[in-house]
Amino acid sequence: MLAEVFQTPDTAVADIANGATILVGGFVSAGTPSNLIRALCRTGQTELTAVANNIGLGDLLDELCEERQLAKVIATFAIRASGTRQSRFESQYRAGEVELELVPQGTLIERLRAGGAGLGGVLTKTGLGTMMAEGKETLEIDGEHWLLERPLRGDVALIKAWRADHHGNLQYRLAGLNFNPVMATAADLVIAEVEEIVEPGAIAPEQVGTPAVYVDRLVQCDPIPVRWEG
Amino acid sequence: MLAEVFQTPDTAVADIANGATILVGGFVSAGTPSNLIRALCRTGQTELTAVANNIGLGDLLDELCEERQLAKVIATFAIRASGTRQSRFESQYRAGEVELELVPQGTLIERLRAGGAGLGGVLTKTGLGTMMAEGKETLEIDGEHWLLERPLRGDVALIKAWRADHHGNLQYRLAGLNFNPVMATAADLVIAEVEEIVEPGAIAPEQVGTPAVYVDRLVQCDPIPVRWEG
Amino acid sequence: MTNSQPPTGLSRELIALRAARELEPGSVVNLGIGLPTLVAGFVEPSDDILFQAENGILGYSGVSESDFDSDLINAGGQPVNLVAGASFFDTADSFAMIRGGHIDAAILGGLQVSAQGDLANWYVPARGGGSVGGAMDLAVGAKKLIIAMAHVTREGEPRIVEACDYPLTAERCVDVIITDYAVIDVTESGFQLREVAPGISVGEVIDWTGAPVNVSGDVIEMSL
Amino acid sequence: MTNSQPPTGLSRELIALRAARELEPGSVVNLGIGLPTLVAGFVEPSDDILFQAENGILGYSGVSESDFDSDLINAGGQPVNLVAGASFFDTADSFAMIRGGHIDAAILGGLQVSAQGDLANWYVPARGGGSVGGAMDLAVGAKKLIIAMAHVTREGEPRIVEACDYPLTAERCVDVIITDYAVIDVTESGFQLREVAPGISVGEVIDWTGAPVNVSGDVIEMSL
Repeated sequence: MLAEVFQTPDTAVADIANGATILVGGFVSAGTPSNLIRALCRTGQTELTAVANNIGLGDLLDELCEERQLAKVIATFAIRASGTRQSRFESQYRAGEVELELVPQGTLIERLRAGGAGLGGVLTKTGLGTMMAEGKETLEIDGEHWLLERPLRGDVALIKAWRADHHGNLQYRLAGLNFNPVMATAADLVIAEVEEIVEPGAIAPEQVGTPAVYVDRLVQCDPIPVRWEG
Repeated sequence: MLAEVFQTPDTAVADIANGATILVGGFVSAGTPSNLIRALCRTGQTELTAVANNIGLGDLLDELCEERQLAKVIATFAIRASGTRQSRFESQYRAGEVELELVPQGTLIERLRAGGAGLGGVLTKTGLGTMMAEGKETLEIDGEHWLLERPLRGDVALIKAWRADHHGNLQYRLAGLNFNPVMATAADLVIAEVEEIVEPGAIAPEQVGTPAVYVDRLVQCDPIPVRWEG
Repeated sequence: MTNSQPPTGLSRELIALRAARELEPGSVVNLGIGLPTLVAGFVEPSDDILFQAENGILGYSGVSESDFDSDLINAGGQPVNLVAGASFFDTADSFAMIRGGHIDAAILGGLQVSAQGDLANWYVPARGGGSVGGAMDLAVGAKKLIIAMAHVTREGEPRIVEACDYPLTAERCVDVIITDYAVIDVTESGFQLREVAPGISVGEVIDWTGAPVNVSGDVIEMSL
Repeated sequence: MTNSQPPTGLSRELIALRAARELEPGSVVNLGIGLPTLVAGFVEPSDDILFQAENGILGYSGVSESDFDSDLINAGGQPVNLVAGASFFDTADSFAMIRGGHIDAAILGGLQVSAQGDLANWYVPARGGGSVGGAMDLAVGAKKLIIAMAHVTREGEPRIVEACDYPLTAERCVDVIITDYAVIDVTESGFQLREVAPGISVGEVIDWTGAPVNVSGDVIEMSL
């Protein structure tokens, strides 16, 4: 039950397999597990599917494109509005070398929540009448139409919190929560990067953002600052 | 936007209509808006539908049965396992005077969440192959079967928190959260009973359990202690 | 089943003790109301078991004997103590944890268990009404479902049966049954006797069980 | 629409200022990336407007000029300041708030708006790919949807059209359009001109709009 503490991000991600689906927490600079992303790059594993809010917008996820480790990205922001600067991801996407599944943000988080919460799908109005509804079922319930979206899970989740205790309880700061708490529920193996590891009890029970049950591995790292380049 | 502060629970609930559907937060003794429940009794309004985790198990909701104010209860615990003591609710239920819709706890909270979050329903395995599935649709998605449960909302939610600020942000203590945060999202009018009202900023942004957007009315009361009589 | 008087088996406390022994160290466990609640009193802190309560606690250590805080209760409404490293969350998050398969084991009470592992534990037809609480979600969501109950009803009727005639909690969900007479695994091929309580014979278990029980393996006496 | 050069209307800042005036005191408002972000700079603290950011903030007061904290950004990745009484939450709770109809108004950028209120704002066919972020959820969930955009494209093509030919963000969602030329309401019977920008005539608005615009009511000049 106790989370396992790894000394380096590289050892924490060493056994991620080729072809794995990886949930990556964070929203641009906030709550982004940059040390784990860089370590994942260094594993050299390929054919990965990354599920994240954004790629190539100042985040480090784009570095996975350097050596073409990504086969597919599921994200909400992946292509800049302006064409003046292209991320590596965008270049590879336009060359047909990597697949992109663009998902509305509220649908992405709810699909992940369904995957983590044992629910069979998401019934949303978001995307109805748009390209997002193509090829998907629409249900009529009591006279209203809803788009059925599938649950989404990962083999691995890479998340970032402010502090952890040795049980694996995580505490977030400011807007560092975003996708992290839900992604922590929706993967078979959850690896958390934190700035500090403290004794159980040092995080008040009311301030736990992700309960220990969800966290398998911890690694303490200085955060790598990143910034939006929208 | 600022929540309106009422001086008494009676004035806070005075305009609840006959026939209203009322979500009532709390889990037996924890986070139960007992002052608001008693004030609702004193309104004398009838034909009410109450949605709550429990009725007649040490809670005060049972007092609404004294003057037969309830037409229907939607709950997870409503009948004691032992028949030696009957609540007023149970007596009236057995006499056919009040309707009971029994709902699994995880389904009840998720139906409320769907009602508050703009989702069209809940797809769960809970209740499949049981009485709970009678008369409901079952969906097959990618070869698995799921029970479709409807969203649930209230005209009014009566909730309890530890502290509020004047914006309406609520802070909970210990296990006082339970149904309260979700119920606060799923009603047209949300009335919160709190032990203290503080200035905005006194509750740290990370410690807000229910953001101000959800709360319409506040009333400061000393909590009424109740205890399980299972 | 016979028409004679059923034998006296373990006390509720000893059933709870035996159920506690069924838990893996380091696991996350939910305890149902009633007998299962007693299990929390029979685990050692060194087992690192985290108890989850439906009402939104991970990490309580058992029922509190000290002052009652109305906001610090388990799902049975009893006051509890916390371990270091506990956490609180709302009911939606609690059942995401339960339904999503994040609970290693649940120990629930039972009224009937069938040979294919169906559970009935929330509704006594003779009484009607019923209370379901989190039982259906736990039965569906817990990775391992342990039922702790008396082997027979007060009237001497078996609770372990070919098919439940009480309304179901969930189908094909029970892994292990721990009673005052025995530990019985629910397998693909039906009930498998694993242990008998001190003073109870294999024959008595068979007699007081309402469905075939496989006794082909090593049946040992419970160590308590 | 004519083939002549489109007139010069309001600056981005003045569009944002006019959009800010459209907000009700005490309301909860989400601002899209780009031009709409500027709106936060044009509301008064006394208006008690709470800005919500998709990434999990209720109550930021605008873009921060001081130190950058990587964990304190809006949905556009910009550092923000907080008001007293702000709160943080995760993305699931943020979109429950948005999708559930708890946001009084959203101000989003637009590429095209149709006469029945369809919005296209996430995908430029000529560029392909696109980024959707929270736009579709906001378009569906906000109680009032205000689109702040340039009245015509850089090439002089109307953005306010009979039917969108860009991929939609959502159908029948737009309530008001605020451009460098005009304030136009989207009504049951199509576009209704409410205000023109200083220096822009009613005729010019009609000329540079790609669908009929009703001017039957009192059309006034924007007060800025």
